[in-house]
Amino acid sequence: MKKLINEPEDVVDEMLEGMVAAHPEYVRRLEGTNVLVRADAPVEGMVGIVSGGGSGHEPTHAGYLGEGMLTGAAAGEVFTSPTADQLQGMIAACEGGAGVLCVVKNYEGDVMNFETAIELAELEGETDVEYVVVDDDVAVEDSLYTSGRRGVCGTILVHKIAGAAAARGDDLSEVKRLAEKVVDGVGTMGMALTSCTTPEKGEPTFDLPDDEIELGIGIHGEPGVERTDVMGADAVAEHLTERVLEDLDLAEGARVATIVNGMGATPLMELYVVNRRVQELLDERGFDVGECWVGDYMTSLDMAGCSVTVLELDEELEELLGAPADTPALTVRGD
Amino acid sequence: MKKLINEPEDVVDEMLEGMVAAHPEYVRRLEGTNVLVRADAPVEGMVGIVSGGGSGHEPTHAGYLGEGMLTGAAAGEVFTSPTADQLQGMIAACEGGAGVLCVVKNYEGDVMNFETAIELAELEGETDVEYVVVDDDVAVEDSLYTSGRRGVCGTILVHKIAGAAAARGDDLSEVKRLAEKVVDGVGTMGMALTSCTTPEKGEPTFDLPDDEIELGIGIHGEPGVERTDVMGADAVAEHLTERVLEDLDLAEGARVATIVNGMGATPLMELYVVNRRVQELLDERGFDVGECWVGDYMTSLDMAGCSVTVLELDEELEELLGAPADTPALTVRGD
Amino acid sequence: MDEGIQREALVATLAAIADRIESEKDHLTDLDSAIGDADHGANLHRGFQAALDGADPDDDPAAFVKAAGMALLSKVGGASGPLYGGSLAVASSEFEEGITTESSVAFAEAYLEKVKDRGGASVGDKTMVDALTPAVHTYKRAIEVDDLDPLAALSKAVDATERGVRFTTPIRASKGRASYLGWRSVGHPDPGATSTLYLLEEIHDVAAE
Amino acid sequence: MDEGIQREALVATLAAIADRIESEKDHLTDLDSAIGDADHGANLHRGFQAALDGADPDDDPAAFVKAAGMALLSKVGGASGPLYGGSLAVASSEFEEGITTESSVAFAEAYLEKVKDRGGASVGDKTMVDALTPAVHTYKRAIEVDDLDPLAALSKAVDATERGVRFTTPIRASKGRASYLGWRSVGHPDPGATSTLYLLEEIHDVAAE
Ligand SMILES: Nc1ncnc2c1ncn2[C@@H]1O[C@H](COP(=O)(O)OP(=O)(O)O)[C@@H](O)[C@H]1O
Ligand SMILES: Nc1ncnc2c1ncn2[C@@H]1O[C@H](COP(=O)(O)OP(=O)(O)O)[C@@H](O)[C@H]1O
Ligand SMILES: [Mg+2]
Ligand SMILES: [Mg+2]
Ligand SMILES: [Mg+2]
Ligand SMILES: [Mg+2]
Repeated sequence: MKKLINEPEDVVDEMLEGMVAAHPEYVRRLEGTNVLVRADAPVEGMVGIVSGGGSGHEPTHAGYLGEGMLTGAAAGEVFTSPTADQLQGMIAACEGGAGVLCVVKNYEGDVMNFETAIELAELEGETDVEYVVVDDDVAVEDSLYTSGRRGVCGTILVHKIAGAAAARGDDLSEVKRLAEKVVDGVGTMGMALTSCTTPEKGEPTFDLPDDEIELGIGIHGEPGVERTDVMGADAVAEHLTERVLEDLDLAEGARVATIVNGMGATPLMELYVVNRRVQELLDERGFDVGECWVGDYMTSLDMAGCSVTVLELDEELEELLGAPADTPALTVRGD
Repeated sequence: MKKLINEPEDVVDEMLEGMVAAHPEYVRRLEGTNVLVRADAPVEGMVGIVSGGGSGHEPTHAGYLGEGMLTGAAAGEVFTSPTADQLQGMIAACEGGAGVLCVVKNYEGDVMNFETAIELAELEGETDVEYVVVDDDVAVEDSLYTSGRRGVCGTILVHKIAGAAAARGDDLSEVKRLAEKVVDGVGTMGMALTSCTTPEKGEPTFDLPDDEIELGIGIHGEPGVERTDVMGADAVAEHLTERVLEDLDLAEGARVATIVNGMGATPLMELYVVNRRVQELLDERGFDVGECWVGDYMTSLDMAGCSVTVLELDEELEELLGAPADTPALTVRGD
Repeated sequence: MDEGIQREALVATLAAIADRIESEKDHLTDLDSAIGDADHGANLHRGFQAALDGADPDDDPAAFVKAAGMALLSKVGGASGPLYGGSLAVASSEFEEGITTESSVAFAEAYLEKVKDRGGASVGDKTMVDALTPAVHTYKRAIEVDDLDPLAALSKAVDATERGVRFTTPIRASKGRASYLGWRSVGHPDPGATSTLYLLEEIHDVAAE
Repeated sequence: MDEGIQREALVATLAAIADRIESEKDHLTDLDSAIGDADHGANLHRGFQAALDGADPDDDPAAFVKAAGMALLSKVGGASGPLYGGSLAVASSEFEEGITTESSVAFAEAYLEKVKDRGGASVGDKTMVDALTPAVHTYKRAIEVDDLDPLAALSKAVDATERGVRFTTPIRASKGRASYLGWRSVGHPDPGATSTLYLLEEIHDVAAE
């Protein structure tokens, strides 16, 4: 394994330093923690939108700190949920008098640590803390036999829409309602050409022969739900999109937003090749694409592969998705 | 080799289709060519800013089409300069009555094809066409014994600044003067952890053992100028930054812009780790960093590695760098 | 047991666990690579190292165990952080009157209860609960029904835990990251169950000295 | 040579070149991987295929060669596109009065001139110029000084070209992408010189038939 790092155990700390050095006008670090918050946090009178999770998904989460998106972002160790005490510190730092909404990806670690943090926050008198759990990964059945669907790239859309709602002055219950609407209407399916390699382990998390790919992969180097022979980009695009559409079961002619997301080591060229077929397919099915994002939004270290996300839009969601945002990783001019 | 493509010979065409499908409000394709132009090109009364080169460097070039940056972008085959006839078509389509500036990266193929295109354009009566040649790669000596320094990531800064000057209404000679000022004041040095693999060849362009890296790599999978043992991120950051600073020979306390650029398969996490040390170093040397970009701006397919770019700023350059831009790959709100 | 000796035993146990986790770190991570995300070894290592570094030998038993739990809670992260750390912190209150045979049973039960509560897993979901449940049930029966002394009871509990770990291999996961794999999770032991066994082995071995 | 036969010969030559480039495509790309960017084979293959597809057997020689050059110019890209294509297109005018022994010498000289002009390379820079220069010089001398017939002259030119290609191996590149490698370019033959040899070999072989 070759990586541009120093010591594996310093990677999260040094990455955060590098982010603050790059974007001092957007972010600052809560001293002694791995939490970054907006440079101007807490924002007086605005609902704070906070998120967090394991590192290794950059630009998620801290890349989305700024006007119109996140107020706080906690970075855990690589692929490991942040600890409850740090989450609690983040919540306190983002409380501007209108409450805080936590956007949690559905992993037991994330949920348990956020729940513990909220309990701790309540003990300190912070009572206006709500959370939503994003579980957009359609690869995983939501049944008694799983811990529910995973939260993956659809989370970015929750950040965007909840962030825009908070920015225009919506109150906590309204922001939460909108965030939940996104959670309800979004689906994602991913695939990998290669495994990723965590700095700690230094070897690929799973072995994938040169003629096989993994379908239904998550964002933590977990093996996928199915291994198949290599397919072309069109076949991959079809498989992923079909699975998401099946799950969402949209009305005819529905208006949607899409993300073709790279896993970290996928050339943008390839993402556009995939997007070509995704858009063709949506068009064939008569769906109307309002927003179309292509790039690295929710990555998995150096994994090669992609995911396809579809969100059902209505007027209020589309307005918020197109509203201004100014963050290191996503800027929307919104005019 | 596993890639998200269909047939290797279709990859450029399908990528361009995928880009147009993603960003119809920004770009359109000149029929029958691999040229994309701004959706509203030619822009009446504005100097057209066009560029182009081999594909495989995405988001370069077409990702920078839009307000405040490029008017036209020609895509060659992977790592192969576009042909002269396509370049000529692009120049014609971007001529809005105020002339056209071609931003050419210094490769013999690019320069010869652009020169041929300009000759062809002049034959058609288009006489207001100028070009600048970007050669920011400090790894390559500029001597009688090389074909000059290569054009690499610094090119993005030329696009940004020339594009902003054109957008505010500067005339062709003024836009060219500013572009040349950037060319004079910018330096870049890159390195690779791995080779890249072109779709056509399907195998890494060069072999790089697990314990070695290449310094002074270009963006075409050309072997670098030196091979050394693996180094940590800090050592890499120091080596690249020192080499650039040596070359630029800036005045004490100079104000600069920096880019820590990923080669395509480098996790953003690692780029921030590198940026941490780059900024520390510039700070130690007493330089004042006005703009700091971290991300994938000029890539080399699926190569893992990075480059460091430094541009000397003065008031007019800094103003143009911070001016509004609205493109698929780079948005600056500019307020 | 006199208080001074109890305190020494607690420090020794924590040190033994931290040591054991260090030497099993790569193995635990390998297990987590197969059906999880390859961090269980690193997570626990970071946590127990911090717990050991922060341990105050002058604490009374309840405070000592609670401090260890809080250290895990703030250093481990992931799913195992709140499970190991939070449960230790809560169950530690059973030691407020000191460590006795009875309070050790109460502690074990409270710990299991909190793990199940926080994580929502039951036996058969292929988690640490599958290792903990036979451990706690066997310990309680050995003491309360068979009248064994704590060390003998612990020894039986370790055997029972081992069977619990082995039981996790042939079943499909319904909780934790491994559940995403569906049927592909069958055939691999659960990392958290395995680390639970290591903890119990160390507790037993220190007690035996 | 009568005009019909000349036309047939031109078509046959273009076909033979396109064929040869196809079978050497991977080899040329390998050469370009070592000191360039791994596309020379694909570039030329794309270009000559297009030239062949677009060839009109009814064209007169000048038009035929010019069309081939324009096809290369608009399909090859890279450095070799303007060099091969542009130079062919320009030099084709020497055939306006038909292909004769004299016009073939003039064509060869004009072609070399344009390559040097467009690319700015001289002998010893480790480019196709190193293959072309001995080829053209030898051809001209064989015809004008030694009074050999064109086929015998061509045969000598092929030998000379081969020596030119071999000459590129031990020298350091000063032009083209290979120049970025500095001393590391020593020890590898130049791809464009090599493809130039293939072209000349095919021209010779078709002429010999
Ligand atoms: N809901 C749960 N209930 C009980 N134990 C669980 C639960 N989820 C996960 N675990 C345990 O946690 C272990 C994984 O811990 P770890 O790898 O540190 O965290 P993460 O899964 O967040 O990466 C699993 O092997 C399992 O024993
Ligand atoms: N300035 C030049 N003058 C003459 N020949 C050149 C020059 N630059 C490159 N070449 C030739 O072009 C060849 C490379 O062609 P090709 O790989 O198709 O283009 P590119 O270098 O743009 O990828 C080199 O091997 C060399 O023979
Ligand atoms: Mg984890
Ligand atoms: Mg090339
Ligand atoms: Mg884990
Ligand atoms: Mg080449």
